[in-house]
Amino acid sequence: MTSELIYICAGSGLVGLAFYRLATCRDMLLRVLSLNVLAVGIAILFLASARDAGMTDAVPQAFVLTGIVVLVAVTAALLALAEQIDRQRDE
Amino acid sequence: MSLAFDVLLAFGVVFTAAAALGTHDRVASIAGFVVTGLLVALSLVRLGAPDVALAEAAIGAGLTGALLLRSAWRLKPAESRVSPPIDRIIVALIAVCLSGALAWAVYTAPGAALYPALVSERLAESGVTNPVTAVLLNFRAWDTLLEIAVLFVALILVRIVAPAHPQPVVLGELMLPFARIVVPMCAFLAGHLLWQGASVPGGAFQAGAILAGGSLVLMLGGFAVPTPRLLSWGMMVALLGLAVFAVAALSTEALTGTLLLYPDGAAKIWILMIEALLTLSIAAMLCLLFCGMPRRPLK
Amino acid sequence: MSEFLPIAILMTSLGVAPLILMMPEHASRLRTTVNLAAAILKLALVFWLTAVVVQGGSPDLRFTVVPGLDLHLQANALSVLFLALSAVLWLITTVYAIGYLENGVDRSRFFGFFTLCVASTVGIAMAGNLFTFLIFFELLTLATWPLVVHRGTAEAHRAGRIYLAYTLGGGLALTVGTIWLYALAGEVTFTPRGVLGDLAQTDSIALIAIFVLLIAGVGVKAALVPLHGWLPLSMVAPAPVSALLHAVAVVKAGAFGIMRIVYDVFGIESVQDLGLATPLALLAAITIIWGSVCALRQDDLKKRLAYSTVSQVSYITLGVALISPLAAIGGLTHLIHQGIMKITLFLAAGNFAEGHKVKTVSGMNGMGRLMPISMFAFTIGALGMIGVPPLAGFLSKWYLGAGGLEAGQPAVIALLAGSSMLNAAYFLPILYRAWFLDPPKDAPVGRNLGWMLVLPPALTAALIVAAGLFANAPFSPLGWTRFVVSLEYL
Amino acid sequence: MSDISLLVLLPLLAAVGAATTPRTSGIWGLTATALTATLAVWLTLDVFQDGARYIAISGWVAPLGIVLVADGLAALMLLMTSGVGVIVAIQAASWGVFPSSCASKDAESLRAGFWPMWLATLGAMNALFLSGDLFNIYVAFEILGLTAVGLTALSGTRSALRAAFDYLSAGLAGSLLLLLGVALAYGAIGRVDLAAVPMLADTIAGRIALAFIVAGLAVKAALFPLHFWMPEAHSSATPVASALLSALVVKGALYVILRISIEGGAGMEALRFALAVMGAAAMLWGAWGALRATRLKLLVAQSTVAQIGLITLAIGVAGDNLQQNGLWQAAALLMLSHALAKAAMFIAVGRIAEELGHDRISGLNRKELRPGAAEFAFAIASVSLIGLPPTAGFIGKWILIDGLIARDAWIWVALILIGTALSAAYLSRVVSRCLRGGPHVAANAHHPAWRIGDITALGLATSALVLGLASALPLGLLEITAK
Repeated sequence: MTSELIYICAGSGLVGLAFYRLATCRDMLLRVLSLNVLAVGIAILFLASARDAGMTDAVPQAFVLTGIVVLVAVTAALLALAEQIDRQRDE
Repeated sequence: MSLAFDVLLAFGVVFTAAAALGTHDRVASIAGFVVTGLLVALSLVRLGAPDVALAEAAIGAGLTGALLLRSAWRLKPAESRVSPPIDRIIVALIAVCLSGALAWAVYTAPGAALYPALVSERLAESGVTNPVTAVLLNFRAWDTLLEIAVLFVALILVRIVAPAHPQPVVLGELMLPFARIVVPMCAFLAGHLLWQGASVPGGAFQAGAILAGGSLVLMLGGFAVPTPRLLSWGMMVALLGLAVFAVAALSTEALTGTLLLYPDGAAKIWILMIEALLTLSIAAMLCLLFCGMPRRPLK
Repeated sequence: MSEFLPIAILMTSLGVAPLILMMPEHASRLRTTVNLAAAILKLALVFWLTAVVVQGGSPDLRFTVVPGLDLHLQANALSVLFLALSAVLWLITTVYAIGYLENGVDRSRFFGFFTLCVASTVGIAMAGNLFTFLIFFELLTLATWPLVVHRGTAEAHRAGRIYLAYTLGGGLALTVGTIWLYALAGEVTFTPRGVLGDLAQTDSIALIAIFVLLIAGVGVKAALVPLHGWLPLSMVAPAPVSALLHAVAVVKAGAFGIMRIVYDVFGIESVQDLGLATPLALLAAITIIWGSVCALRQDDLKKRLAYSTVSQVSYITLGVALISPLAAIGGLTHLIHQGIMKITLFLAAGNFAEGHKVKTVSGMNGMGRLMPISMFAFTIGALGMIGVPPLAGFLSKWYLGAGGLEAGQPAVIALLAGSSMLNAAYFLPILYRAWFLDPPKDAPVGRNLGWMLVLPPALTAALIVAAGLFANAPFSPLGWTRFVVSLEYL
Repeated sequence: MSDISLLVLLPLLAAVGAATTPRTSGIWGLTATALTATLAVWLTLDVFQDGARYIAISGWVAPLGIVLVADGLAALMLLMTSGVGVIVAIQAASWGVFPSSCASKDAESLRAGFWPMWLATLGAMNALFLSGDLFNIYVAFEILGLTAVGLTALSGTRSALRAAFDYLSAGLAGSLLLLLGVALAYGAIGRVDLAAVPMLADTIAGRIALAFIVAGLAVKAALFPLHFWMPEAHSSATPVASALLSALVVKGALYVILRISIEGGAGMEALRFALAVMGAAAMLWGAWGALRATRLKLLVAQSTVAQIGLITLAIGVAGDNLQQNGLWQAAALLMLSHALAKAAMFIAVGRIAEELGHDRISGLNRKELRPGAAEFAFAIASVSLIGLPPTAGFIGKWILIDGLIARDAWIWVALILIGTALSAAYLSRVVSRCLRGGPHVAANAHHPAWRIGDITALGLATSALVLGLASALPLGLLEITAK
């Protein structure tokens, strides 16, 4: 259980960091980055709670995998929006 | 020993993430983020999730990092308004409380998972031996279908907001020698991951991501210029993924009477076919999400 | 066949209103035809329905909206009374309005909402339960608003806002009261002598609160003091609107609502047991006096009439609240009598404004010579209001007074006397100016009035005389009222 | 092929089709929407006759597999979505997604972006309504979040893009909260299907998980105080998109909140109370915003904040008992009525703005223009939103207040009444200007010509009005529950 606790701490630490950055920063790129950190933190938490007697449950693994793919899609969309906003500011 | 490693790794993860979020230099913070991603991938291996670790390294760290870098080049830095310190202290306090509460909640959760027993009981019927693949493409294939739809709509969204004529990012000659080694390796690795995903860690998403990475290296190196023609072919392949998966789902229903229930004994074939197609399609989608795509010409 | 009469009567206006609303502005002939045809058809249907009710029928239609909530249309003696009033006066006012707005703007909108108002009035008359009543009551609010702001001036919009605030506020109170009563007593079907049964003993406090909410809700439309503020302001509306809506439809819907709540929801016994009759009567008395006093101070003719309405409508409330058969007859009769008298006054006042641009009492000098027919009608109406025998108004007051004695409230006589004095005080100067003073030499001349403007007030004036003279005929308002009251006080 | 799977897959397939052949995307869009609506009607009839239906996808039952559940509530939501969807789609096809005032340079190609987005929205919402699994709901929300942002960004203006970015980042944060909740739920009871919600509500860890899930949903539903992204997004999108976003998309999150709340049992009481309080606050806050709004679209968007508050309040006070009191049915009815009325309102506003060339409330009076059918539609929709009889909003409020009075919960009754009065106040700001005339209109003023937009707006508004009288149908449908 100890090693899980370590990773749980790391995961919740990432969540806290990301929350802090999201609440205090307006820069679009950094916000996207924070959201990604948040997602990574949640992924660690999810998998850390999926450990049972040395085995890791396959279903949460699939969940997290799905989450990662979904996240990259949303990140790409967010960045495309940010770039377009920036481009329109130029014009 | 391994405990010390875990502690070090976890500390590294939090530290690099803090560094990534704390610095004002964008490239540095993206670099920090990528390193965090790789360390997280390592932690995931330690947590017994090598499939996820692969995906995190390829997609979470690699592709996301590349996307962020691309945007960092294009976006002008925003005027940074620093919130008043009192606000920051309050937010920091909340963040600490949140972290603590979360850690406590997760740690004390009873965690009587029902799934492992169910999965191992039914793995034999699923047609594959890797439990994660079984979950993704058999037990909960519906999630995966919708996930492909997420990629699809992200692609359309990028197409809507992207400028009419995207400018490819080309790093040029520098990349060429690198590309010559990386690309064939990527192709090989992708094929391998796809094939072995049925039994050991690996599968469509990781393979797709690796393939996408290879293609991106080609493009960044100017080796393959993303001509409109190439891009529209890519688009076709990308769109095909959702279409074929949905049609396959409907056909299974027509054949067996149940949505996504593969015909008896043919589960492995079905899953492999779908996975192969998804690999191509995911690769195409991820590539296009990175380099953008031209909108249709007006006429 | 006669079972569907209520819905047919409703549809002659509810179904026609959207058609009129959608008509192009310039299709005035089509609009006139549809309007008049619908009004005449409705009148015919109401006559038919009256015949059915006289023979003991009571057509009854139900449509379940939600289990426990029915749309319920029912035609009985009381509803026929109100129906006949609105059908007759609708026809007359439609003729008047067509003439009045001959060259106006937005006529499709005007007549569309006008028709919708009548639809709501008809619905209120035939509502078989409180839920249905509430629906048409709110519809009336919405349908009148566009008419109040019809002129589109800033003043009209201000009046419209205030009207809406008052009536929607009242509507909220009525809604809460209704829901509360449904929660307490289940479906509240209007039944002579009330539906409460034993609840009056067990839940008296809740019932008192409900009564207050319901009366406050309908009291806004009945212009009970202190909820009357919207009525004088709404006089910015065109004359036909003031006439039909603020003399008949809206305020009468309120008064009719009070009647329904006291008679058919609570029942007079419960109202007495709960100790609610006397406060209501007091409120009515205060309104009667206060309205008259305010009327005295108005120089604007329509505002004076409006305050007179405030005062006169409360006669009905008083008749209901006195808990005596004779007073009830007086109140109910006044529902009809006040309607035809007040509409006469408003139509005539509209004619003064159109014909000679006279809008104030002080400008009435010599009006009898300038516009004899309209002024004659106005005089009949005014005298009726004061209660000069043998005109209609006298009968109502007579019965109210007798009812007051019957209920052991001789103060009512004093109230009526005082009120009549006040009525005289604010009407007689107008008559004096109009008949006995010379018109100013430079009297402004407005447009030429056609028969469509002159005939309607003359017709209603004739009705006032007839209702008084032939009061003992079986189908006079008085005769019918006796019949209705006999059902409530067995 | 069953109707249930087609309800999700058909729109998704059509979305691919529309994306592949932009020139015929309108045909794809209309056909698929109409077919989906037909399927929804079909399914509803089926549910009416034979009760709730289940599909165990891949033949695996919950908790391992995903079960699709079509009960009365789900059927009603499906019907609402495709019904409103069909009318808005007709509007989109005829009018074009872009009014002439839109500044976008290449509207033609952007228009092709609308149909895939809308079809994917439809598919995602249907998947959401049918889903019986929390993680599956999360994935469906990701589709919905992206398509909603796509619809917002379609107009291509800078403010729209800015709003789209805020919308997507808020939506992503909401999704991640939801995912965190799912993770915690997994930690607490080891499964994440919806049927396990009662178990979650019984344990402390499970309640924390539910709180995260509801918080994530609250972001997506734009529930005060997490609505900050919404007014700007809904008011800067094109009218058709706004109609879809405001009328339908937020309902997805509200639906899941309602589902969780009625499944959750007594353990949810604290969370429900929080929802009710937030709902009441939203009602007041949104009304305040609407009273102060200077632009018509912003007023309508703020009124959505308030209406979401009302619905959430209804969900919050509804209590847990699925059968004994019907208060949660009021919430469903209010959702339905709001969907129709708000869609009508946004389309009407689009038409008004198209005629005027702007949407400032103070500038609604134009001398040479008489009020048109769109303004009339706006007025009717207002009646529905205020909740005056005989609209479905009225019946919904009736049921709600009836239940609250029976429980002596007078504070909530008072709050609902205040909200109602405020909504009348801010909507009459607009409606009174729709009733202009007299000196504000020139003698030679003309009525705006009839467009499809007038007809669709009127149709939606009238159906919201008449729906009240037919409330027995939706309420009867809602009686059909899964157990």
